[in-house]
Amino acid sequence: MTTLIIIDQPPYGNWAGREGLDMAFSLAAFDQPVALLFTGAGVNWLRQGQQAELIAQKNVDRNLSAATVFGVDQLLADSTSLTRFGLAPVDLLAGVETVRFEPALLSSYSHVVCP
Amino acid sequence: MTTLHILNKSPDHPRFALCLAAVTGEDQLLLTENAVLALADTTLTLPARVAALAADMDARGLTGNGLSRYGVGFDHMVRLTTQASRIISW
Amino acid sequence: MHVARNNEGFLEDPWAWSAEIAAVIAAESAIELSENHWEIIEFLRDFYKIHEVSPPSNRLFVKAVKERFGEAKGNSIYLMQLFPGTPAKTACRIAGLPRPTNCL
Amino acid sequence: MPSPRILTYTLVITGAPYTSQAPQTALNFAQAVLAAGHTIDRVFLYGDGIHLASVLAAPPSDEANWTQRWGELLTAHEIPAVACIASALRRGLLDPAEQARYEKPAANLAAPFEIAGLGEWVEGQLQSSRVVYFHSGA
Repeated sequence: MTTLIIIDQPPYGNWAGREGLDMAFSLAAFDQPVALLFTGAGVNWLRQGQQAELIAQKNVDRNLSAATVFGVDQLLADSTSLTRFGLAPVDLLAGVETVRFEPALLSSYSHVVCP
Repeated sequence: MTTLHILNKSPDHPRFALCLAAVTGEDQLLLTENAVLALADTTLTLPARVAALAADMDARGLTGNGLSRYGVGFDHMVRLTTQASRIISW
Repeated sequence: MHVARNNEGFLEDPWAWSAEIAAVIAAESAIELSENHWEIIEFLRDFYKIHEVSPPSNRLFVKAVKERFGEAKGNSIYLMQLFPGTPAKTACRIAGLPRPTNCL
Repeated sequence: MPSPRILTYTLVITGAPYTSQAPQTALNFAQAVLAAGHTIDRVFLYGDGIHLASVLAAPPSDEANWTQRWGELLTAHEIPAVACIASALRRGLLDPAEQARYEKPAANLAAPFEIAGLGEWVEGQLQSSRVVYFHSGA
């Protein structure tokens, strides 16, 4: 059982992505293979230099950087969405792999969750 | 492996396009809630295998122009979930 | 020493923490802090500074310790000996970090 | 047509009542699942979906009470229903144990819902033959 969790909503304005991240953490806690895919406006999670303390929130990039420590297998980002939001691979959090969002990408996961 | 895609967002929601980008020719798409409005959206091309919850269509007045052939009940929705090897709710 | 703590003994403000406070909180659970304890406490505080969260469950606490220090220390028996009860909860309390939500 | 197999389902509701259609679509689906002879292992409320488990919702009498309708179905079929504790605490949904822990003036979890961790969701993913999500629309 391999799960892909898709984060397609930008951080801070709503909690959907944070809830997706918690789902990934809990699968990792039970040693279940899990990957996170950032696509659409969700790629803004990966932007460096976030200062969320200015809006009294936790920085999602820092929260996300715990994912590999906990055993989340892959952090993926859709290349078209990165281009759209002016993000080059060098601008991203370390360890993020660039992919293309397409049916073939999803087909290798037995569960796909889009919270 | 056939996938059932359950889509409940209106055609304007970014996830609507995301879902369509994930559907293959073999996959089944089920439109629920506001997504049934896609049947009335003249700018959209939907995949070949598409159904929509009849209650959601009727509730929104989507009854004319041969649309009723898309309508299914919750019993059919259950059948689709049994037939698919994977279900993605968008 | 006067710092605000909640009904389970967790600090209200993680930045009000000091080594002295840690020793006092540990003593309440009859824990005398050794080098092995401090290694984990400092790891947890660093983890919190970097990631702005503490490990959200005991399982993830063990995994994070394992990732950092290897199998010998990243196992629940070792951590249970150092931090009796629920290790993540006991260790977070001594390290001055927020009470875990029992999420998992 | 081969005879249909009996399947087990976990339903995950992430949309709130009166904000989204999710709880009612999920309820209709749950009824159809049971009518077809399948089993529902568990209902898991996550994110805004936890609002479904508040006993304090007081909709107008001529509108559907989704908490009550769900409660009736869950009780009649003895289906465990769990609200995620992290989602619940943030949004003010407490059972008596959490009320005591956080020293709050009231508990408001409707029977037969329970509060537990995401581990219940992981278990659903591992055990049930199908997991179906009911998200907020828009």
